[in-house]
Amino acid sequence: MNATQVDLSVKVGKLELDYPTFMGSGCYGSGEEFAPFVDLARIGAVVLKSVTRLPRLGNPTPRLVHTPAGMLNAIGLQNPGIEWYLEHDVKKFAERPCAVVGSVAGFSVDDYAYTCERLAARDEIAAIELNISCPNVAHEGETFACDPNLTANVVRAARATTDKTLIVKLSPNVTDIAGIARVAESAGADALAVINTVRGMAIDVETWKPRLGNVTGGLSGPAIRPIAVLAVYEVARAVKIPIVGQGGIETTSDALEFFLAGASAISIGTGNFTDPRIPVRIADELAAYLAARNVASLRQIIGKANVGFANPYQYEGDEG
Amino acid sequence: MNATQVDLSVKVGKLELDYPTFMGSGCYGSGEEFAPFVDLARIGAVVLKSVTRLPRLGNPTPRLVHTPAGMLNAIGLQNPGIEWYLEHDVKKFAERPCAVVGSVAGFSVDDYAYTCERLAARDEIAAIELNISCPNVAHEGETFACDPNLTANVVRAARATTDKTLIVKLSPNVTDIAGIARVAESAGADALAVINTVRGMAIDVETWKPRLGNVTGGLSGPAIRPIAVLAVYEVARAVKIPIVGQGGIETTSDALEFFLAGASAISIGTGNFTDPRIPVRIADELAAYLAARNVASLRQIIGKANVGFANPYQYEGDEG
Amino acid sequence: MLVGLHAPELVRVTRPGHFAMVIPPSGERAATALGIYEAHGERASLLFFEVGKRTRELGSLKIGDQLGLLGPLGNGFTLGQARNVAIVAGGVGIASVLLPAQAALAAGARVRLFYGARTKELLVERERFANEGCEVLVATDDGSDGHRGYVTDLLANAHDKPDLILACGPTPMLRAVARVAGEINVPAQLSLEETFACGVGGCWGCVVPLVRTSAQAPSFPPAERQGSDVVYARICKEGPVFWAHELRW
Amino acid sequence: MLVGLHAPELVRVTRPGHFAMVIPPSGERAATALGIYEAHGERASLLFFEVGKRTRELGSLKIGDQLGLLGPLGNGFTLGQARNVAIVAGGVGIASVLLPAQAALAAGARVRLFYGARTKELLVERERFANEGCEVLVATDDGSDGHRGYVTDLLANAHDKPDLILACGPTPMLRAVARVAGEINVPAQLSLEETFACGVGGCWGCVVPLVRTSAQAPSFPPAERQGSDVVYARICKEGPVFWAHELRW
Ligand SMILES: Cc1cc2nc3c(=O)[nH]c(=O)nc-3n(C[C@H](O)[C@H](O)[C@H](O)COP(=O)(O)OP(=O)(O)OC[C@H]3O[C@@H](n4cnc5c(N)ncnc54)[C@H](O)[C@@H]3O)c2cc1C
Ligand SMILES: Cc1cc2nc3c(=O)[nH]c(=O)nc-3n(C[C@H](O)[C@H](O)[C@H](O)COP(=O)(O)OP(=O)(O)OC[C@H]3O[C@@H](n4cnc5c(N)ncnc54)[C@H](O)[C@@H]3O)c2cc1C
Ligand SMILES: Cc1cc2nc3c(=O)[nH]c(=O)nc-3n(C[C@H](O)[C@H](O)[C@H](O)COP(=O)(O)O)c2cc1C
Ligand SMILES: Cc1cc2nc3c(=O)[nH]c(=O)nc-3n(C[C@H](O)[C@H](O)[C@H](O)COP(=O)(O)O)c2cc1C
Ligand code: FES
Ligand code: FES
Repeated sequence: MNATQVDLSVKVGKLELDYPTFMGSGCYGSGEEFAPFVDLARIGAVVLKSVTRLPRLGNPTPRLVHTPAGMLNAIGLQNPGIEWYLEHDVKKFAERPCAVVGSVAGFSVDDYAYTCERLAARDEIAAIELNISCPNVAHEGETFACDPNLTANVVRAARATTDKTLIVKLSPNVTDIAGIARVAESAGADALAVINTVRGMAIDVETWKPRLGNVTGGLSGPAIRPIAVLAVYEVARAVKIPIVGQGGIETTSDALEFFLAGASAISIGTGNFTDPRIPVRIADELAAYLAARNVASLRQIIGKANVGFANPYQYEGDEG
Repeated sequence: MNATQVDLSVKVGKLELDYPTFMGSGCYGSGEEFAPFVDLARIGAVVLKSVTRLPRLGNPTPRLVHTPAGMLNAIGLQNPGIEWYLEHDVKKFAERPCAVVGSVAGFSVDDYAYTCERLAARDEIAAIELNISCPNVAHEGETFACDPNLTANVVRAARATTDKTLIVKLSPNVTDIAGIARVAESAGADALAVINTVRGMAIDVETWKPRLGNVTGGLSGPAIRPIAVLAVYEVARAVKIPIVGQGGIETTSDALEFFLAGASAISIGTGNFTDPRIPVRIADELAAYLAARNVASLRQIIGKANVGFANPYQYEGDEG
Repeated sequence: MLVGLHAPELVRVTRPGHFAMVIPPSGERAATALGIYEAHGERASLLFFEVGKRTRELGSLKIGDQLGLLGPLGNGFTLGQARNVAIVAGGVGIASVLLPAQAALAAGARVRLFYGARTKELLVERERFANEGCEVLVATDDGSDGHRGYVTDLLANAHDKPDLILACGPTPMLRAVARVAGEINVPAQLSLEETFACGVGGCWGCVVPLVRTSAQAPSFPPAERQGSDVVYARICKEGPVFWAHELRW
Repeated sequence: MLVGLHAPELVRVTRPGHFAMVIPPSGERAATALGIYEAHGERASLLFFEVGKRTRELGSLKIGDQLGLLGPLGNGFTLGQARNVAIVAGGVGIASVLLPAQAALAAGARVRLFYGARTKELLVERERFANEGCEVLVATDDGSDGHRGYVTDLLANAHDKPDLILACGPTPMLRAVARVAGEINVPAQLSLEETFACGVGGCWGCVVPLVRTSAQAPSFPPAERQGSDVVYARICKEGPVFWAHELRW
């Protein structure tokens, strides 16, 4: 088989994409910023920076720190608020040669529903991602995605406002992500984004101050990839809706781990800061990988990680 | 001040150590394995590989995989069981020129109590670490450290068996580690080890099989350091007992982050696989660091991270 | 370390004060922001100290290696009609000020370089600036060369008042330049440094507070809608060069 | 890549089949297990392909750089009274078999090297073995040199039966060697490869199942207490060399 014959298209809710690549919210501006370096027609979708009901200045600086094979960020959802956004920004998104997914954040169920409804009503927006898992704004780590009841309420409320594809973004900072995933599915999510950043902190040992103005931040990049692959694997076994896998994807091999674990699409965030050509390279190499194995469509390998290990030997204590 | 005048000694429960460095359970054998390369008299304590009531063959292979700035392991508590261990292994520990801390794992409250009592009774063992957070043996990620009630029961039972220092090792794979820490403190823990490994997974994209025989494993190394620093920081604000901070420590600067976040001692696991000289280098450099700042004792900097940030500017939405 | 690049396309569009995001040869680390030091004909160059993982990796490049970079990026220095330009560089800040020095000299202006570093050995490339036609005044923290103390002392005490100050260096130095510029009442442009992630305006990680009246951050709601006259502008996109008086440090 | 080391102390205690844990120059990665290729006088050497992050980093070392390593480690090959030794090497496994070849030759044995690789270019150092006095037979997967196919085909079809087989290479090759050795009834020692963490027996990450009767894992409870006659032995400590018939693959 020839790589050009391979079908990389995926379906995420009602969203039909030629390429299985999302660009992670908050990492890719509105796509325009990266357009000089990447052909946006060769990516699946840009997920916009999360927007809130009211304008937010965001967190004090510094907002970024590099860590081993990753980074911490604490942007704090800087954004102009939904009104200004609808008036000034959204119309430009129609120019993008890829799908544009709006991202909505908030601080109450009402906030989410309001912002979601206003944004989803716009033609320029193909789908909505509900960011209920931003680790940089909530108090004491209590985000919506850390509590099953809050998750159910906020997803149900957002669901009621639109028929467009609703992707709910989950947090890894929980004891049981599969349980939260089930709740989000029952409450009406069309798809799940797995995972948002992992909570972390770094301290400057010269000044004794936290390296982030917000004290704590969200860890992303290759460092968290094993955590994300497992989260996708567990969530895929718990729900029937598609998953947009993310966390540290930089190479085709990384992307394949997520597909095999059960993701229907992948998202690249921090990887774009290493090299903006990554999404296009992954699309090309995925096609070659599948062609070399005579697999006609990417969809055929989703969730196909083979865990049929036998454990041939055991002692009494191993049953423990 | 001269580096030789700096006091690096720490107290963890009743354990008084000249150096604030523990060698992480499961990473350092019984110390003997590293003795050809490191002067064990220059470290604080070796935490032994966890032992269980019955012998365990452990997990099928492969058990290790390298990941960006870290590694996944799934050893599965291979050990000869407490009877054999007491009979054949423990007496050799008396030769070590550093403190030897026993580590106890189990599958029921009774297991823990039994093994803890037997081990703690031995003079060669200076203290007990209760490993209630091994991610590689429990079903569906349900380890004792993921549930406040189980934590309370197992710590209380172990506490009743010994007066020796009892260190309880916590899992980062929870929504609220500070809450679990409070429970462990109330149940009688003398100290807390923060953190055990983070659950993760890697998939071989050639064979489509998980890279670990156990499918999932525990992530350690520099990749998880920001997660561990935050965990220590949050736990230190929740409890009064000392914390043994761990997760990705390789350098003196890494160690200092943990002390400033609130750890009374640090533990080095995966770092020993990068370079076994790390613990001794850290002791030397800690002394120099403190001397250069005219700090007479390491204890003076514990928990001194300065989080007095002002947030000078705000918009309406920032209060959200 | 000075890395020369065969990059005619880059040279063609580079203006003084521009920077580039240099793609790490081996992944797992964010790209590195580096000022464009030289840009002439087919050759551009990058100047950096090997201080951390990424710059050390760049330092191990061999002649003939390919290097990916995004650039030129950002808004650079504007010389306007300046006739007497003072350039203040601290440490590796020197990497961003050769191009503006050359441009000012080419326009016939007098150019003084006030150049500070911790110690003599770190005063790299000073002959280069002298050869280009700059007057070079140096300061070192340890007094191993030139004035012992801050480079801003030299600026504050300079007899002949410049009509424009351009500066690049560590933030404490830039704050001092801003203060001195205010005292002697000379407009100053500062090239700021901050940890970058994307470098192209996509992540809002590299911001600095500006007075909102600035035309440099137009795509944000006006002050009266915010309850604050401050806006966080992106150093990589709206900067890295800002007028000192617009900063709300 | 062949890295020569000035390491007289290491040479003194190195025996055939020993390996070393090489400390990464820049942290953040586990040490790398590498066989000790040469050990003579004051000079030892390491032979490796630059396949991943750590070996690439080692490959960028310059002459004069210092390199930390732990070693020699493990239990190596034992030649006993063997007069006719067949050494089977696959790919970079060649790095662990020069010392046993030299030892066997020095003891007056006949030594044949059965050397396989994917393709001709990967058959490194074959002249070296010939110069030492080995008969060299090669196989490549693509037939670009010698037999087209597996190196174990050559071993199975060899006319003159060896009295000892030593092998190092990828696990599938070692399994084939074990099978052939069983068929032709010749004892075989295999040097196993597995991902290592500590390399010194401290983490139990690198295990392989052995029949429990083995004297190689003495510090473990006897079979009757386990309900299993298998024990997981550490490749880094009880190995890396094991008798083929003791393995429970
Ligand atoms: C717009 C812009 C332009 C820049 N231009 C240049 C340039 O032309 N040349 C250049 O060298 N750098 C320049 N920098 C800074 C450069 O991006 C950082 O120094 C670089 O990120 C270091 O990366 P690293 O991974 O090697 O070090 P990191 O691992 O990120 O840092 C290593 C350690 O070095 C310290 N450190 C960082 N910089 C210095 C320094 N200058 N001196 C001493 N210690 C330091 C850090 O605090 C840290 O502890 C620029 C930055 C910006 C934002
Ligand atoms: C006892 C022992 C002795 C060893 N002796 C040697 C030796 O003398 N020389 C030597 O080169 N290696 C030797 N190895 C193997 C060596 O330790 C690994 O190849 C090394 O860990 C690679 O590290 P890395 O970080 O560069 O690659 P990694 O990042 O760990 O791996 C990179 C990629 O390369 C693949 N890969 C690994 N090895 C090979 C290979 N040989 N060919 C093609 N692809 C490969 C991996 O599957 C992975 O996808 C030995 C291993 C053991 C256990
Ligand atoms: C600088 C930065 C800003 C981010 N902002 C947002 C955001 O506004 N909304 C959101 O849902 N996720 C946000 N994220 C999370 C990413 O979209 C992504 O889920 C996460 O970083 C993991 O993927 P990665 O490792 O590929 O970056 C942000 C991540 C980074 C690094
Ligand atoms: C190979 C390996 C084996 C481990 N085995 C144990 C164990 O038996 N008991 C335990 O409490 N922790 C065990 N751990 C966890 C470490 O003790 C340590 O808490 C963790 O790895 C984080 O620290 P680090 O990043 O410095 O390794 C193990 C870790 C590794 C890498
Ligand atoms: S670094 Fe991303 S916006 Fe500036
Ligand atoms: S690698 Fe640790 S026991 Fe072998």
